[in-house]
Amino acid sequence: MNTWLLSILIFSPLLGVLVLMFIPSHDEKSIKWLGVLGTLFPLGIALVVLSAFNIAEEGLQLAERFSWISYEVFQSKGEVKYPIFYEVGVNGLSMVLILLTAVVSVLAAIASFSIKQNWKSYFILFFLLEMGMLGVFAAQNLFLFFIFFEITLIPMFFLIGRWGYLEREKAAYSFLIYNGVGSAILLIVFVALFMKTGTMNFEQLAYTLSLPQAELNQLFITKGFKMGMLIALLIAFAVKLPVFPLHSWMVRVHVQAPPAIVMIHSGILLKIGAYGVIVFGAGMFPEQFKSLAFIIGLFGVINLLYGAFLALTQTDVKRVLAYSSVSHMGIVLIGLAAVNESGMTGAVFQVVSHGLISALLFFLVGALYDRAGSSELSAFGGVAKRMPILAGIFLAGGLASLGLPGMSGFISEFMAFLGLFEKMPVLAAVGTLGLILTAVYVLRAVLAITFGAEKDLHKADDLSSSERIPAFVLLAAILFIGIYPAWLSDMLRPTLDAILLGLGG
Amino acid sequence: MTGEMIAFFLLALTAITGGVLLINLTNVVHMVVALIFTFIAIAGIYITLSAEFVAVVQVLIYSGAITIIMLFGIMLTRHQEKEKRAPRLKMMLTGLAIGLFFLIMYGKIKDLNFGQQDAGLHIDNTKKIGVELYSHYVIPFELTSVLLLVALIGSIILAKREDDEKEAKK
Amino acid sequence: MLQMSWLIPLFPLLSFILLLLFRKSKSESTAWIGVLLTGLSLVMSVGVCLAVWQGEGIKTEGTWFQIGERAITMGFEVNPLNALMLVIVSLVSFLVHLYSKGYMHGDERFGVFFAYLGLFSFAMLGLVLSPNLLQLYMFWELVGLGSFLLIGFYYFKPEAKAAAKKAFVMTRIGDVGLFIGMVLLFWQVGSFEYDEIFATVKNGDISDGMLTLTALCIFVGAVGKSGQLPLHTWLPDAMEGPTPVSALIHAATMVAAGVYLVAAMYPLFQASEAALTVVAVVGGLTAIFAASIGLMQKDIKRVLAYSTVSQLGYMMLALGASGYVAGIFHLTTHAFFKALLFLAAGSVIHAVHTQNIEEMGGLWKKLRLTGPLFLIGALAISGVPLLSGFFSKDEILASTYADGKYGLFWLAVIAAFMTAFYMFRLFFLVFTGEARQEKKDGQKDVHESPSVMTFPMIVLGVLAVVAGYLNTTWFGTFLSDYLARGPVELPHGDHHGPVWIPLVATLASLLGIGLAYLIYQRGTLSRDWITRSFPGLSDVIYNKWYIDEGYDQTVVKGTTGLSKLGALFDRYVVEGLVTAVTTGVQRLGRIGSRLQNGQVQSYGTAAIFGIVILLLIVALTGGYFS
Amino acid sequence: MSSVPLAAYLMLALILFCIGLFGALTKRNAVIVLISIELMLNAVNINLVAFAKYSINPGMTGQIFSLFTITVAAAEAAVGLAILIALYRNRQTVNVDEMDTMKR
Repeated sequence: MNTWLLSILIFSPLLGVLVLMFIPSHDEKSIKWLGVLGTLFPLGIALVVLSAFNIAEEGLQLAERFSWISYEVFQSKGEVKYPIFYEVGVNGLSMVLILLTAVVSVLAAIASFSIKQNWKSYFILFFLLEMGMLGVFAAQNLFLFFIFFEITLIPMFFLIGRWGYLEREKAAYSFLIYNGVGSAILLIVFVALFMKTGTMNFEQLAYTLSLPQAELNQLFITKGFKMGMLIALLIAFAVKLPVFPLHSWMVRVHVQAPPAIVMIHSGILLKIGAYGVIVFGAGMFPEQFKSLAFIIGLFGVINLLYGAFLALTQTDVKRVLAYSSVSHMGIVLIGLAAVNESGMTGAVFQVVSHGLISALLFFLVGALYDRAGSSELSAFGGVAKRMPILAGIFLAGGLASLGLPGMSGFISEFMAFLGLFEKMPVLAAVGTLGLILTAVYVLRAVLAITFGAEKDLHKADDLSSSERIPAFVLLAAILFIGIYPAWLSDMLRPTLDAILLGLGG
Repeated sequence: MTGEMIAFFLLALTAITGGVLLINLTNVVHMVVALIFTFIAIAGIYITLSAEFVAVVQVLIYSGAITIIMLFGIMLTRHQEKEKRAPRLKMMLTGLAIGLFFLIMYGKIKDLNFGQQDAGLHIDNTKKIGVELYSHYVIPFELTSVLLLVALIGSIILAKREDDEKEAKK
Repeated sequence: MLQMSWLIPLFPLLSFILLLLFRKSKSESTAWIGVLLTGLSLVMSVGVCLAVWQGEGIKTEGTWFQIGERAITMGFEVNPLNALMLVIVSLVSFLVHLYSKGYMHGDERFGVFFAYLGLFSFAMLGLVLSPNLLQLYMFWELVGLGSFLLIGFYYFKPEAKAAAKKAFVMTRIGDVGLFIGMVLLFWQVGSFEYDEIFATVKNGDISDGMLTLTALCIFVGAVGKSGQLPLHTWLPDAMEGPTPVSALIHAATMVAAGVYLVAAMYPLFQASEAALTVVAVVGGLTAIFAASIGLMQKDIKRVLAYSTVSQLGYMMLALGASGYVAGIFHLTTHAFFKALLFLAAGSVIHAVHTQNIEEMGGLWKKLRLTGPLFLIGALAISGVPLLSGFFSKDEILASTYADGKYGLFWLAVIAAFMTAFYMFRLFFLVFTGEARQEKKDGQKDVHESPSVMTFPMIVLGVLAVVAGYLNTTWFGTFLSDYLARGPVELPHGDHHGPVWIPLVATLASLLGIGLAYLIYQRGTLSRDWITRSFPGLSDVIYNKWYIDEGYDQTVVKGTTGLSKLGALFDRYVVEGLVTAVTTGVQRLGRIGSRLQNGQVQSYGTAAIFGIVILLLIVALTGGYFS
Repeated sequence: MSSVPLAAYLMLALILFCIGLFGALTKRNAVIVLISIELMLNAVNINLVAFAKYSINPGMTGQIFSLFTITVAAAEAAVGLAILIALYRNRQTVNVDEMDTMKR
């Protein structure tokens, strides 16, 4: 059973697709419930995987490896075989992200109850998206990674373009174009690495690239080549993350896509960027990564401050949250730039924590939009009076976002900054300005909605029970990580230690 | 200068002359006729290459069938007998490209020699081809028949008068 | 007892959770949950404090999580200083819970209020018990959250919303300072533990510059929390919250957390002369500055708020002038009399439904209990002999003098004079003279508050009188002896300077009271005497030195301006670049499409050209594979 | 042993190919274009047959392949002409430069 577990997990969303095929497309209720059930199934398997996962063990677990494609090329140095395997496996880092994916998907499926039309195709695309995301985190070679990476793009494009708000098509296109460029760069890098090293497996690749320079010269891998590969990788993932100045697509998507999709997008898809930087950037080009650390840190601080500054004066709560995502992704970069344990751990914590927090906030914004028909800050006021639970959770989410201790946001910010202060104290000190700004814009948005004089909304019911489930689950998860971070950090430690060993610090 | 050499030169000259005439003549029918010479000369070349069967097929198919088809084509579509020349610029550009192509290829092939040749190809040539076709190449051979059938049906449907359809609609 | 002291903060937390669950209950008896649980905390705190008085403290820690090899720990520590704080916090919290039972009667979010009070008490007690900086920081922020929630309790009022936001943001600025200091210290020491930090500081392993820098960063945190100059503006605005909250958070406990922080980190500050001087100067300036603003305010709670700021300045001054015991001593006495004053003010507001002192008057006869209790508080804060404030203030002055900071000493004396003046201005305007409030229709007569409100005031009144005898030269220096057992090495030397200092202090306060009496009671001096004499100055003071306006004009406008600029930048430059690229590609496509004449032969020619070029490359380079 | 070198045959094929290409790209009459394409195919056939005789592994393969090519060429000619006639019926022309529907 265990040998197939991961593959079952990755392709488990397809079961939902299969079942949905046989449901008439007008049967709204059963489609929606099947949508939720279809995401619960992968979650169940993910939990089984978690139970089979040994936290203390280092390296890859539950690995599967099958020969898939193979071809030979005649070269002057003789016949060279280029095998491509189907390889999946999990380590601490990907386990965490897979779990996050499964959880957020379930909640997003529940949040999808507010979708108004074409439920069937919506959920089919939704499942494909989930499959892509699970695959990205479980893939253990470049080829598979790239395929799953692309699989996430296409359903996402349609999900934004068909079910979004007014300017959905423009948003979908800018999503596709930016990410298309990103994955084109990625493809070039992957092919170049494959050509030079003859392997696509992450571990083998990392091993090959860590050989002494004399041996690398035989493979025609120079230092310049490595640096070029790293920079290209960073740019490709910077689009995904997104890093200033490549962020404008993300803001547009966050404003235009339906809330459930933004939960997925902001919660997980952005994290692929961070995951990529950690696994490919820091994992495969440690020396070069270290030499670029300052620039990464600088971009991190720029992201943090730029996002925060722009979030200050936005009038649409979705835009505030979108820029806050830009800002929070800066913290990921800051943590990575620190190139030490606490920084790396902080970056991954931020990945998880922002995944949960932004999922929560966008979910609530979706709920608010349902009630007001608008997401302009000026349309709201005094929500706390009629909808105390919604307002309370919104406030809690906001506080988590600004890094209140006891919630997950604090741990990640703390660790990321702790890391950076060791290496670049001045830059870090500038970055802390972002913590103040975050407080200002979060409170501005949250208070504008929940506090103040009450304004009329066309529907002023508090969260319904089906809306409470995602909200409470997410809040509980945020609090859990905030209060008991050891659970997560223990899971991550072996993986991050291995990466840090490569980084030599 | 062996006889083979002389034969080759004569045949080659005929073929090229036919080609040049194809380019330079203005009457469409003349062009096709010029090309018949080329085709027959190529058949001769095949014989010097000890490929008698291919030579015969060449005469049958090209010099016979295809040329006739083309002539029919010209007659059925007779529009203007005289062929107008293409614009000079286009001619020059195309000529330049093809000239370059020629030069490059010439540079590559002028000294090509594998030093080996099969002297026994002409012995039982047809029989050998038959054996090969029905053993090693049987699947492509059968596929060819399918292709021809498709081509046959396709041409009939394409060339069928559309008025039939119109009438059918009425 | 000591082993169980970690339970102390958990009782209020339990109260918070229970009350949130019973939020919808209409019955106001839910308040007893809060009262009872904080009462338990109080009992335990007193027990813990007595245990520490007799013996040693305790420190227990466990690993919270690990970063690489380094373990980040959580736990609790009891030492003389924080045992004392525990008692103060839980006592005031308990009394305020009780008082709120009456004060908040009839509020529709009655239960929520008590829940928030529980949350705050939890955070404050947790802060005090923290054995390391990180844990302190976490509770430090949670305390801020509690304060934020309670200031914004009347969420529908725009002023409350603004005040809550301001309080959170202003304190956050300080918190970031604390954060930086904490993290910098971590990389110097390798730990957040107080013990290890102090040990490293003692060994001289940290360079002088770094010491001063970290100490100052931590002090910035204290400045933010304790409303010191220049981050004080949130504290007066925080008076938008319900009055019991002002008493608990913005007078007795949370704002004292800054002072507590400096005291807890005192060995660090002691190691840096420069840091101590900064602390003293900031404290001294704040003391006189806030006192000057207090002279002119018309809102009863704001006067008290500025007085709080001023008194906190006193405490900082004491700490900065090596008067460790004096600072803590004043913290203790101040907690009692200022809580008393706020509760009394709450009682007054409860009775007359206004906060403007010009609309009050003649309440002495109507509020038979509140009046005298307020008087006790006013006398105590003014430093009238034999009351608690006298002793603690005297000690501050003495230590300032002994430390050689004469300028600050005289500033403090003037501040004492001002304190006495504005407190009695308040007292006379509110309690004596004619009743000035207009009676609105249907409004009930002014009446004394219920006993559930007066009882806490009486307790505090008694404490405000007797707390001073904790540490006197006459009866014994219990407090110094007690604190000397803590981790802080008390500065040696006699702090009880010349005998004339108590005299000067007494004189200053009596002068203040006398002047207030002359102006506001007897009317001997006209009220706008000063206003007329120095119109410019009084205007500036009345408008709080225009600090808020100054911040609005510079920081706030600057930030929003920058943000708007950023938005423009984002739209026109970042987006513009992208648009430029896309339009560029489109243009190129359009040019390219003109090449398309639809003729196969042209395409063929182009294709041939392409092939030729490729072939050329292959021919010239000799081919890729050869 | 044949005395004509391989290069001679290849050269002949190249010349014919170039002529065919030129014709296909410049002639305006569609029939001639088709015929030029046939010429190009023929040139290729010459190469195939020549390589059947002169190469590293000489054998029948080249000749058989040329037979296939001829078959395909025949089919192509038939279909091409059919298309031409259909087109002529619609547009009354066989001029290649008037066939620019792709542009629209």
